[in-house]
Amino acid sequence: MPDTSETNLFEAQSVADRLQAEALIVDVEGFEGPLDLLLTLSRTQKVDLRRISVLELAEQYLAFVDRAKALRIELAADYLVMAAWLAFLKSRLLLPPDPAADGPSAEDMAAHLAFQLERLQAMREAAAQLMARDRLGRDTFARGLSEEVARVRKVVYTASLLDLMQAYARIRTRDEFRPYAFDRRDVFTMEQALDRLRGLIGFAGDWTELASYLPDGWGGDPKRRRSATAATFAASLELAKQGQIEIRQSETFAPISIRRKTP
Amino acid sequence: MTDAPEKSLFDAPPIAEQERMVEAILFASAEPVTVAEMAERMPHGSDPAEALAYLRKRYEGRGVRLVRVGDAWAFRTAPDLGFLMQKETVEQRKLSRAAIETLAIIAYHQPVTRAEIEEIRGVAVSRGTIDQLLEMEWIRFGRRRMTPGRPVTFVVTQGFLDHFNLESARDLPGLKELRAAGLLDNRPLPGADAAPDDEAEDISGQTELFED
Amino acid sequence: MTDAPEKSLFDAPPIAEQERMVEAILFASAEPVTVAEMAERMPHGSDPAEALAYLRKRYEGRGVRLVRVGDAWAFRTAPDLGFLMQKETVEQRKLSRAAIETLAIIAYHQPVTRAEIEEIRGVAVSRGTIDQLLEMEWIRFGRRRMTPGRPVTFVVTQGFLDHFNLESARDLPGLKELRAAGLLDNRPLPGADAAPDDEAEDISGQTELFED
Repeated sequence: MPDTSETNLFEAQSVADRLQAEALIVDVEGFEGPLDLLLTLSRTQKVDLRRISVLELAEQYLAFVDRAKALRIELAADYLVMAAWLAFLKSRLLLPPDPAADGPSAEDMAAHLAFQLERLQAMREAAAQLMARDRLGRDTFARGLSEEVARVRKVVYTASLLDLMQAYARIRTRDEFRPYAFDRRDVFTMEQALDRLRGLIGFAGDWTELASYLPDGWGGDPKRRRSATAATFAASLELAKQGQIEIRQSETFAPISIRRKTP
Repeated sequence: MTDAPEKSLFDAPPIAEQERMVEAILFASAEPVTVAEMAERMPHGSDPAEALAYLRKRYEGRGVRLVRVGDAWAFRTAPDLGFLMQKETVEQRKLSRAAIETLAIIAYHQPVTRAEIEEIRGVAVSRGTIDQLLEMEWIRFGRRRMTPGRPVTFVVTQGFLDHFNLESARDLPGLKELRAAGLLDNRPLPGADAAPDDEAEDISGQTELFED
Repeated sequence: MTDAPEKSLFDAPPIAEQERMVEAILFASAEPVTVAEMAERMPHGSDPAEALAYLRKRYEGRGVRLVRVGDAWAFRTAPDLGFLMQKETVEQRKLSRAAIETLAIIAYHQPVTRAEIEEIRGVAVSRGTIDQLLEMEWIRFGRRRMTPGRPVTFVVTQGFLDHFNLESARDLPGLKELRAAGLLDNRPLPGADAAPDDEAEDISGQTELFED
């Protein structure tokens, strides 16, 4: 990122300083925010994070921000917010405490910053330990030839005694009221049968069973079949009386056949 | 690893260790593995064929076994445990209205012929309905009726009695009891405003016709 | 079906047989299987937990091991034999530093809100990072926090435990020490007791502007 004209600004400094400064500048985009930068800076103190000098750290941070400004490096706003906060903390740490002041003491604020750094550091180390564990697909392996578990669906039909009794009661009550709710749907009248036979008899030249003249949809249900059979039989008698057809039956209970009477 | 080839001539791992290796390779591989492939992956000087022989013994009678597939090897579930590889999901369904009515008629009127069931229900009974009840083992064929055509009859089974917690089909409550229990729907059909209670009495008299 | 519960008390297979069954079920599955799932597939009255204890002993020191993953179990190859498996090694997706840290924070602090993650890292968590971890099924949504705004929390999954060879989240490395040192406490900024969540929200709002 720094071009030659910018690095020239550091020519007066020692090589070591310059390298350090360059490292910081080059890395600035690699930092994951101001806390990360502070953690990196704190390493130069070479002490336990619990005994870190927050004042010194604040000065290092502010110096870094100044240097970045000198290099005209744009710092993200949160780096500047942190700089402002650290400048404030620094002044509070240097001044004698004001007993009238509200809010947390400078020491509390400093301690919290130290805690945040320690916690971030701890999480970094935990992450590293985690990633170094034996890992599935790298160190340990799952079954390569897994067998699918077949799902078998079994349907079980159920009914309770209540269902059974209600069903029976339903059938019986339906019977009870049938005579009153006279149902014309299931009655085929002789007039209808006559119309039907008259229309069809012209097409049948030879003997045809009377049963085959039953209307469609009336052959299944026993009640409808009975009604249609009776009406069709009555209609055939009527047509025979009128001399339009002939009827024959080979013996008792044998099928009845009819045919058109040839004039 | 880098110096393994040099040491290998002398340092082939102990056979127990080779057995572990073969075990791990076969376990993790998606395909059966040949002896040559194993040898390629194991340290020089290993003898996968020998290790396999030990491993195969070790898995004898276990829940998985080492099987030969062509010229390769693989772990497979023991054949007698195949039933564990399926998960049965039981789905409960209510019997259809046609089935429950047919069943009720058989239970109350047994032994009963198909024609009689149709007579009582007032509609044809589909073959599927009877088949379903036979398959559930709630009904079975009874004696043939000694009438023309010798039609088969249906009766309910012990399984039916067990399911409904009945000692015998005679324990089924009669119409009067059904009414007393509030199970009989006394609402008249639409358009039928005649006193339903009297009618019901009449009908229960009629139903005797169907009882045996 | 009706008499099964009665028989089951006497008909559970011998424990050696149950051990074989558990072995077969776990061998057949690439994913960890819970004890409840095993029990569902095994004959009534079986005790998969007991069978598992025997089975685990049996596989100690073998090329594959029985491992516990949360409340489930799986066979996995022994870690010292990983070098044999170059063929099986799946290309591990390279995780960014942000993703790795976010994952660790979720694992150690779970259930944890996004604001809390940002508070710990001192920087906004990009949407992509969370999405990536969700997609890898290493984290999932936990319960909402009962604080103003009811923020969602994140927790790690069984897949996370499986991947990192952890029996449970309690076995995370160094967890006890971190807790003893107070580093897992949610310690708010002193003086910022007035809704610290809001503040965190503010900061993250600002930093979003500068991301990417």
